[in-house]
Amino acid sequence: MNLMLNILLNVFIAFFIGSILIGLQRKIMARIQGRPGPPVIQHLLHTLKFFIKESAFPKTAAMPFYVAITAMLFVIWVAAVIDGPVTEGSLLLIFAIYTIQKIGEHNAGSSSGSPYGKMSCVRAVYSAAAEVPLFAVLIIIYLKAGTMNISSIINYQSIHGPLLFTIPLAAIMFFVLILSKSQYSPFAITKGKDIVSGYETEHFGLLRGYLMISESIAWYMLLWVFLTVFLGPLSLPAYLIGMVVLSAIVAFINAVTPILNPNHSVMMQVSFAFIGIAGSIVLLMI
Amino acid sequence: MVVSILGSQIIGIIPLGDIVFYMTSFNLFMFAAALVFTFIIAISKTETQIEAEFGSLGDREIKVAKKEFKFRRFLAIICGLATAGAMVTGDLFDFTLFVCLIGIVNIGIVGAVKQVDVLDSAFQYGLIAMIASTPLFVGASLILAATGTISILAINSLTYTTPMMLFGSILLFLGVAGETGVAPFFATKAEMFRTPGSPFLLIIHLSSLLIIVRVIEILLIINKPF
Amino acid sequence: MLEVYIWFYAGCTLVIVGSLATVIGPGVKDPLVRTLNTEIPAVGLSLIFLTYNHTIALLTFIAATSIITLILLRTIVRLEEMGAEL
Amino acid sequence: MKSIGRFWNSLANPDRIPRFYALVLGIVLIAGFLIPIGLNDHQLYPRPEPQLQINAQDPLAPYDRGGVTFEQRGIVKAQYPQYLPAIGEITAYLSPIAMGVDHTTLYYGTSIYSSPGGLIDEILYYTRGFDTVLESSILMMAFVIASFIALNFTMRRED
Amino acid sequence: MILVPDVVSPVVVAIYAPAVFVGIIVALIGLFGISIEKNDLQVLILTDIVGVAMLIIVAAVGTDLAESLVLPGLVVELAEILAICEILMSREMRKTGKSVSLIPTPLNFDMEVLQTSPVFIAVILVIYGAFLSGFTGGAIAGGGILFYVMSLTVRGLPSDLWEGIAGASGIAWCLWLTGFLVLFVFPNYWLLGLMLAAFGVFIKVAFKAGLIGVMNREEFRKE
Repeated sequence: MNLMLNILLNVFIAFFIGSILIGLQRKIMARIQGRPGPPVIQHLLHTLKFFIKESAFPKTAAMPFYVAITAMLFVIWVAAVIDGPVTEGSLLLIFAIYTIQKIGEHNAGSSSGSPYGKMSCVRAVYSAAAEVPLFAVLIIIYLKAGTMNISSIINYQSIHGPLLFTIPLAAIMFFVLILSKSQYSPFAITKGKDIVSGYETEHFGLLRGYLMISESIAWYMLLWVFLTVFLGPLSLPAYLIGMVVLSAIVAFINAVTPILNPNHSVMMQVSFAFIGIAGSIVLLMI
Repeated sequence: MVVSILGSQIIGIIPLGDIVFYMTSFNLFMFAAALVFTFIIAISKTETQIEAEFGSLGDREIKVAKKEFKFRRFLAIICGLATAGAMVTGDLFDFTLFVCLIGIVNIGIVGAVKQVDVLDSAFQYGLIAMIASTPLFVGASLILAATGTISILAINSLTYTTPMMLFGSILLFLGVAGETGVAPFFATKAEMFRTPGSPFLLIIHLSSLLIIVRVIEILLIINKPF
Repeated sequence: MLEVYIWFYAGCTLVIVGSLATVIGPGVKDPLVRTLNTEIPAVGLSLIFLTYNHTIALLTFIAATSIITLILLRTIVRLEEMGAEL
Repeated sequence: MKSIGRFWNSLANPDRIPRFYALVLGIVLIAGFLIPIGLNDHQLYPRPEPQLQINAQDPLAPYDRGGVTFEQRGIVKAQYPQYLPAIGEITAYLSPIAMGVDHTTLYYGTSIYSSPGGLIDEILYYTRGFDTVLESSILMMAFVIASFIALNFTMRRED
Repeated sequence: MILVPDVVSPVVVAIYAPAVFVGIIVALIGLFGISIEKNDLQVLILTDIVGVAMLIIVAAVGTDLAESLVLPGLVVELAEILAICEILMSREMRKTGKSVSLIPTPLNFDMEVLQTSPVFIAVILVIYGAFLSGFTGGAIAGGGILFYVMSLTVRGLPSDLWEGIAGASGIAWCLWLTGFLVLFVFPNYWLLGLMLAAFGVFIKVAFKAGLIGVMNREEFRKE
């Protein structure tokens, strides 16, 4: 197939499925908490709505930067889709994209000049600690599979069986990472409701639309990476089922746990990472 | 000659004598990202922070003064360039020097502010950066002593890992962790972000995250599990 | 050949003793004393450089140490004058 | 659980971080005593045994690496000789004054061989020149920062 | 006589492990001191010790490369201490709200020798430094300028000297960069590149060292 077409199709799929999954997650959470909750396509409609709304810019914002950062966020997640489902390139690259996404998050908050955004920005710096489990996962996968290439990792799994069973602790650490990315989770300190909408507070219209698109793609990509790296070669329906199941689990956890204080949230993730690293190394030795 | 690093092929090299810069798609992406962000920062204004005034209903604006703005922008651009360089350098010692440059520029970016709290965390961060330069250079020199080379490309073609290399790379990682302020040493850094001037603060965060990703790549190259 | 070892171990001893003196030596509560004490490991390090024939590194080290001491002394005296409580 | 929370909170205080970092680093360094430490003797840019050249009354000791100015290259074992077309030339180079001093004293190398041309200069300027660019940039940045703060904040200006 | 051996000499190999251990011990002593010390200024002084440990371990490799790696280590140390000291002072000044002169003690040593000798010593040092050129030369000439400026504390100095020196050292930095580029783009003109680099670094380092002196004097009585 034409590469360009392939990329476009994949980006569209990522956006569509990602936003449906986020909607589904909110629905499940609401049901667990005994509320009717929004419809499943709410997040998708919400995103589309922002594209036909008027865009306004705060007087206090750091100008070209404030706009550019939303575009950057969108571009890097498109790059992630290209590196992931389209070409099955380097896993390291996806993690680099993930870290840049953190930077985007951080600065979308601080560039607006709003105190809520600023608070979210400071918390984003705190939550940079969430990368420790990320790198631990990376290292453990490399130690086990001996490669950083997604297609080689898939090959490895089709021969040796899914990595989920050989390095379960790494999978758990990655799951914690996914959890920290989802809204309303105990680790989602940058988007906690105590600071209104966190870094998105002062983004309106088109800019908010871009932020929400990248949020949906990010969610899809994280689930995709988890399924690909830990469960090996999957068929399309299997991907779909896996994503729904993961979203449901995340929704369940989010519905029953409170949000942690920023410092505790960070240290909790770091502690998870240390336990995970130590445990995995012990498991690899045996 | 086809050389592959961690499964991805080298796109090109830039030899500057013994110091060889190499690029894989991963390095290239991060290099480009650092440069793009630097460019955006160079053309941006700073934001204005609005704070509620104590004891009345008025607001108070906190702005970055013109002179301070120019100074911090200069340092931010240097920091961005240094980050971009650290992404593609193929020499261990060169990498440590890039990290040191980033560390000192980061201190400078927040050192020019007036809030006492921010200055205090800048100072504490500076202390860590100073202590961290020791494990950084010691790590690099232990790897040099164990392998006889500090070129990452040459280390990549070695087939063994000795305990000394492992020790050296752990020290290297600790050094980078201190110099860039990741968990659990993040507190000094987070406090520094309370000051206005977001485009410049971005580069502090950007540099530390990209450096950490890069150092992971380097550690994986040095230590071969097989 | 003996002399290489003599210089080397003399340097090592000086460095260790000097750093102990800087950390827990008498009177180190006074930052001035502590700063001056750092000169002892500096001398030891110079001896170590000499055993390896790192002549240029040695010259640069001497220059850099003197500048560092100068900076530190200036900081100490100014902070003292300010009456800063650290 | 409470004490863990308190410990985590204490780590959020910037004043304690340098001490904490020093502690962690110290613990890691202790591991250095436990692992076998040894020097791989196949190194880049090796130099002769200490004091060997001085005992041999070589006027350029300890930095004599052979070569004649403009005629014969000195010996430099670099990592990538293929990228260095003029390797060894700088090591062999002596300025005219330097050549004069070379013939009059035995201890020339210890004092003045750092002039342009010379072994360290070959490494600093030619084979690993980029390191020195960075190094001087670091120094420059430090001065820019220090002088900015001094000029604008800490200096008492009388005019 | 062997000019360049194939392998590192056995003496260096034999003392490598002791040197590393000494380095680690010194680092441990320094780090121990830092972790029990409460006073910020004292911690700053103690980081010096940790730096010494680094220099020992780097130097212990004992090759020409090791020597050229020691130099950046030194410079990094110097640069960081310089910047951090200034930040510490800035912080304390804001805390106490007091401003003090940069050389605090009233410099009353109006000795005859300070009026006459500094120029001579400074000139000697600068000339010798120029003769050496490169890093060492820069350091020595910088010491000369430093000495000169320090002695001027008692005599006053034109106030725009600072800007002049800062500008010159920036130009010198560009000179050095040009030299570096010449070495790689036109390897045939290596001598030109070498000279540019050596003297660029010389001027730069010398003036930087001189700047410290200027910083020490800033608000002297301008008589």
